[in-house]
Amino acid sequence: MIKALFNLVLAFFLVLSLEGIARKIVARVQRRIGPPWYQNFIDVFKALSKHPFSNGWVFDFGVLMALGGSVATAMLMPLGSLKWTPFPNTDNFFVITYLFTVGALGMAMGMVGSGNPWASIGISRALTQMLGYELPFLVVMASVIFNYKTASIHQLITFQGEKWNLFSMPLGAIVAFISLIGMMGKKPFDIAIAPAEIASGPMVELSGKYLGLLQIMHDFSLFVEISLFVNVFLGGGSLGWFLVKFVTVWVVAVLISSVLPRFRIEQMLKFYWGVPLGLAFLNALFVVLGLTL
Amino acid sequence: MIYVISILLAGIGIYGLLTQKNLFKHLVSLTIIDTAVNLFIIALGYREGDAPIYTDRVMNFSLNFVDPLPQALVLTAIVIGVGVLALGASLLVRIKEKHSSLDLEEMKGVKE
Amino acid sequence: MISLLVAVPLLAAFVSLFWKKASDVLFSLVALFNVIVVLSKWFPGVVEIHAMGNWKPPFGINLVLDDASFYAALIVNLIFLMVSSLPVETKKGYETSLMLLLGATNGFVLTGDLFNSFVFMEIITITAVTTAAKRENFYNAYKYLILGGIAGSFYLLATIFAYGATGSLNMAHIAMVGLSGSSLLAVTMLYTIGLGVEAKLFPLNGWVPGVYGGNEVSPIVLGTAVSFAALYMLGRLFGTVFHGSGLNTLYVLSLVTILTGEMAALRESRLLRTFAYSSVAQAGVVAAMISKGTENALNLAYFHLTNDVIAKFVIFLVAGFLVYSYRDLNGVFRKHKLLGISFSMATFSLVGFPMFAGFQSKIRMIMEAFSTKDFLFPAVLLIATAIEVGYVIRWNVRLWFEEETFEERSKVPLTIGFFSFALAILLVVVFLQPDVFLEGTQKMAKALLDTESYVNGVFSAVKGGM
Amino acid sequence: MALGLLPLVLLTLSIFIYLVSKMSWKMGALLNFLAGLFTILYVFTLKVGTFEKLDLFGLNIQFEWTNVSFYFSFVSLLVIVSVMLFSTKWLETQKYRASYNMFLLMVTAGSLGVFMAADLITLYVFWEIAVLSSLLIVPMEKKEARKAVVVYAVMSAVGTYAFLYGTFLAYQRYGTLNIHGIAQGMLNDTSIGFKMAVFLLLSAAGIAKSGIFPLHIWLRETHGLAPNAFSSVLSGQFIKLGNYIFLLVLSVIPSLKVFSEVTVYSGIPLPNYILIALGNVSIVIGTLMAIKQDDMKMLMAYSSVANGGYILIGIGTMDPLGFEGGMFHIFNHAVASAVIFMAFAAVIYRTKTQKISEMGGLIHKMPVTFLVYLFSIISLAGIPPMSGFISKWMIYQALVRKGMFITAFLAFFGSIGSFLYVFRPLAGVFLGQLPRKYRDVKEAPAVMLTPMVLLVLISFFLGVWPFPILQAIEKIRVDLDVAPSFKISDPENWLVKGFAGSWNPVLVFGLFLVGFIVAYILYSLFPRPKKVDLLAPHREEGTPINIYTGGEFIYNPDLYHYNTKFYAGFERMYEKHPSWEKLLKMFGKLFHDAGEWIHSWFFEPSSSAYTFWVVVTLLLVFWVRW
Repeated sequence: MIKALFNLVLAFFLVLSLEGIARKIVARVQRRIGPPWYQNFIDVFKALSKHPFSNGWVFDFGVLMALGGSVATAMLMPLGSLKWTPFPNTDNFFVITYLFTVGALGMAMGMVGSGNPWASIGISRALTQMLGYELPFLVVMASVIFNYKTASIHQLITFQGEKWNLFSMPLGAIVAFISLIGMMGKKPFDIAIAPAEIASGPMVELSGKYLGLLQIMHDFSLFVEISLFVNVFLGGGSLGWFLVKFVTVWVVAVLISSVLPRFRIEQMLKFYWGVPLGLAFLNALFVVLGLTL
Repeated sequence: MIYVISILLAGIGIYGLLTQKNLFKHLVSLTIIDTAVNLFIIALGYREGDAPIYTDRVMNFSLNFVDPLPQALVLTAIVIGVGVLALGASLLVRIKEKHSSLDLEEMKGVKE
Repeated sequence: MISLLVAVPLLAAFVSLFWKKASDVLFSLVALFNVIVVLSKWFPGVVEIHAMGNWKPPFGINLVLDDASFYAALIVNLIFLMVSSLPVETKKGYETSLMLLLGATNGFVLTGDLFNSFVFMEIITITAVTTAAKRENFYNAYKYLILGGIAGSFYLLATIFAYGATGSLNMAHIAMVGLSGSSLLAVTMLYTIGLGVEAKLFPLNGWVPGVYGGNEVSPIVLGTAVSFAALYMLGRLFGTVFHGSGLNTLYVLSLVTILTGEMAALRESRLLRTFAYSSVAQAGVVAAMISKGTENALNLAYFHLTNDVIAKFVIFLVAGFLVYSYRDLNGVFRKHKLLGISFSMATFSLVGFPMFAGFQSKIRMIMEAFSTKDFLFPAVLLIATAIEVGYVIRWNVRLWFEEETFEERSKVPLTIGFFSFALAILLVVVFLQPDVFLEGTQKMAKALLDTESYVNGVFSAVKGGM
Repeated sequence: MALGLLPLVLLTLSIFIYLVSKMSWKMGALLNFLAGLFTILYVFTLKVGTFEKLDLFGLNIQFEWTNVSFYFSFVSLLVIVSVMLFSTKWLETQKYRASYNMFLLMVTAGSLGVFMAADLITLYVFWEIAVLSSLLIVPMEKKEARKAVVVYAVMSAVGTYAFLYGTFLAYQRYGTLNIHGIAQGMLNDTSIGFKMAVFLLLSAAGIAKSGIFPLHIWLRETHGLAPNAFSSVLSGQFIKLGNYIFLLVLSVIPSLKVFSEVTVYSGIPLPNYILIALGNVSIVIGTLMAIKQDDMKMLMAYSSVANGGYILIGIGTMDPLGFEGGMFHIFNHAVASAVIFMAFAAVIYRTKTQKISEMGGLIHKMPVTFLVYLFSIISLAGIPPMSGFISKWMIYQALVRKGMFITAFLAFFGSIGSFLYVFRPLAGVFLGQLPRKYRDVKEAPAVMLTPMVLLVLISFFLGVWPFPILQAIEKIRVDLDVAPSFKISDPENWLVKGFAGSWNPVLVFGLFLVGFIVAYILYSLFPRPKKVDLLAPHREEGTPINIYTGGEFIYNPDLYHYNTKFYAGFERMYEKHPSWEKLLKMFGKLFHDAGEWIHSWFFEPSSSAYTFWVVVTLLLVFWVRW
């Protein structure tokens, strides 16, 4: 339980600072100076302290469900080794993935409950996008799990002690990374919250602490997503080593997204169901044939 | 010979049924077929020899004489044929009244 | 005694010509009398004959009553009894024809003589055409007449061929002597065609929808009693007389009949005609079973035929009443709940849903077919049933649930309501206790196939006097 | 004797209930409910292994009460009894109340008979009783349903009669109709083609009934247009009949052993694979079509197609996990879809429409209905902590373990897709702006809410503590000899075990609680919000809603609700899809046209044509025979 709470604290501070760093990086790429790295802490606390507006009980309920779901998921996530695995019996990949969707569902419900059609449009896009990135990712994960005959994350970490999955299944890792960018909602996959098109979509009605809480929820989600990738594809190690890998993945993802424009929704689907899905299946085929590197 | 004629007659009857547009002609064709069949029956029972009467001379069954049964049958068949003919004719009268023609192509209210 | 079954209706028909007012009563009396006579003979078990003019078989004409013809006669006469007690308007002006039809059908069923059966068949055709012409249905009746005439000619030809080959017209005698070779072939073929018209075999059944769909009487009578007689004759000729030869043709024809009948029924949009087609298909089913030629198959064929006849009687009775009482049939059963329930039950029996008699016969037929390694007939039957489900449900839904247009409710005559409901209940009873019919049809099938005892019976039977 | 009597007594009772309902439909509905309640209690007292032979109706009827019978009967009755309770109020909207009561009980009786039948003919008899009764309920309410029911009838008939053909085919060869006898016979049979034929013919009934791919099209209209409460039974209970057939052919007849020679991949034999492939196609079709439906009941009908696919895949793998997952999914789908359809019925009861695009914002008026719907879709979409997740988890485990990547992929697709389609009614019907015409709508009556809430609670409970039902399924698995040594549920350690990983449902729920508590603490720490009144324009004409509109003032909230073409971007991608429905309609048309052709060639024309056919027949017959 302590480990689980540590997860939460780590997730909060790590990801918020990383978000700030990301803003800095993007600014540098675009030849701007950018805000300081702690800007996001300021944003969150400012939002939390303001007087908000609530659009009805389902709005509140949705926000609670979103935050609660992502908190629950974050608590389950192992951090690179069995030692840092809060619940070794329940770190099943499918459990984490589906638990993760509770938060998404809560957010979707609350935001649509706000009664603003922009939010509904945003949510419809977000769900569609989920259909896009989850499929290649799940196929890759299925092949990984099939390969090691376990769906337990900490066991997967142990099994790749010698050689990371990044090297034994490079195709799978690439696909998973592409999916990861979609999961994180970074460009070119920020269709759901496209500010210029649909007034930030789901976030249109958020104010004050609601915005702040969802920001935190978003951080936890990012934490879960990236940790999952790191754990499954980049092997294990000590907590520090894990953090290094975490940051690296984050920076690479931010760098990639900073130079890309936004997809349209069907372009996104066509993209994911094209090359990444094909590669995912190719990876699965290799695994079945025993051709892992 | 008679067989040929009866088959020919039946052919004519069937031909008439197949090709004629007039309902009355159908009835006539049917009668022709009837006649053909009757003729055929008679022909079947005919043997070169005596008339079909039991006399002292023909107590012996092995002798040739005309089979009397078909003739009796034909009588009945003819009667039935007449019945059919009569019924058909009376129906034709009513059809003419109702559909104002007996010609298949000119009858009214038949196509559904 | 048996000859009364034929003679009394004929006599009464003759009388009714001169005493028109009483014809309705006369018809009822005659039908009642016939039923009593038939019932008094309850499954004779042995063969009983009435030799006309006391000619000893094989000479002369004789009427034969054995288990098979008894059962057929029972069904026929019961149906006529019911028809005779229908309200007067239904059959006004046609009592004479119906009485003639009764006599002729009885004669057709009972006769032991081929030529005699031809004569009765022709009388059936003539009277049936007369009945069919009710409600100005002249053209369809006329078509039926022509087709019936042609069929009659073939029937006659077949009879003559049989006579030519064996020198006898007596069925028992022919069965004893036996036909062989090409004459057997020719005779069976010609009989297939000749009977095919009355037995509604494809493609000789073009007349059926027109005649059945033309008025309310003809389907009730022709679709039930006469159908039964014709299909009985099929079994009698091919089973008893020809020892099961020539059945392959019948088999093929009947399979085609089933499918074409059902498909035509599916596209039909008029109530009476739909079930006319269905009755075509059911005749095909029965003929297919008959063509298997085993005792069990025959048993089931006639079991199914009985169920079908009952169901069809209800259907045609209700449908005939409704079609001629309402302009728009949509939702009409909401006005006539009892009729509706009877109709639905009868149609479900037709399809073979459990809880109704049709199920019992269908399932047994399929089982029998499989046990004789016939995989085609069950397939055809099941496909046909699937189609049947389609139109039966469609009609039920339409008659029960469709929005009704406002029309004055017509009063249901008591007998129509009573008969339809009672028969519908009977269908359920038969489902619960199929032996009700199976015992009878079992005896019938046995009698039909047991040529030997038939022949012996006819030749040695004590001649029944008047 | 008691066993076989149950369905028969219910059948008889149904007629009695009809008569009672004629006098007072409320009485009838109540009696119906009591009868159902009694049956569900009675089912618990029946001893497993009871075997009975009855000589009824001239048939040799055999009943056997097994764990499978118990499981299916229990699930069915749970749904039916809930609907019966629901109907005690809902029925007032109906025209044919007495017949509805009667047929509903007949459906119950028929289904029970199916589940306890020990031979295939008995099964068929009760099957047809259930189907026929349902056929008569479906067209009761809506006009369009009268066409739909014909499609339903024919599809069902195709499946059923194929089944019957298969039954007799087996009977002819193995000389028995008893299910175990046939299973034994198939084990000893060496002709693989024959066994395949029997297998596929028998499963046709399941395919038709549970809406698996080639025969799925009837579900949309039938489920969508049937009387609203009865849709619950159709989707929640009726298609379980089909699943039962699958269970029979796949596991009671030990398909792995029977078809061991034709193993295709990963130990799964060809016939199973055929069914799995069909299940896959169903998932895809069901999901894609559900996403684009505007009619909420039709949407859920397609969802039933997809879920039928899951169940089939799960059982089809014959893997211990897949089998249990499939079996558990039967329960989950039954409960979830029953609640969803009941919730829809409640909504329709108040709003009189089932088009998503005509509704919105009903959460303000019907919060309880909203909540039961919400929890049911959570279960249906397979999200913890509802029980639906557990079964999906098991199925995935099985698929991944077997290395069936394409199947797994399609299952994932269906799963993610299910988020999309279950969300559509949630957003369109319950959330968003309330149209003006519904401003006086009230919450559904308590009688209607009770069964829904109870079912949701059951599903919730089993999501947290799934062991009772998992153990029941495990018993079945041991009975049917599907990898009996494999243990899945481990109640001592509160664990559900997969083939490698395991998880603790109680813990997951606990984490949820913690998450919520954390979230709630955070929530209450910070300033209290002001309320934005979404109903303001309803209360007072001319008040704008206080939400972001880009500077516009919105006086008419009806126009400010996004619910048509909810996934337009995605729907556009497959709007020109080939329609199976059209194809089968064409097939139907073909039959119709054949009938037309036959009619116009053989039945319609003049006596000349008749003569022609006589002559043709004569010549043909003579030519062939001579």
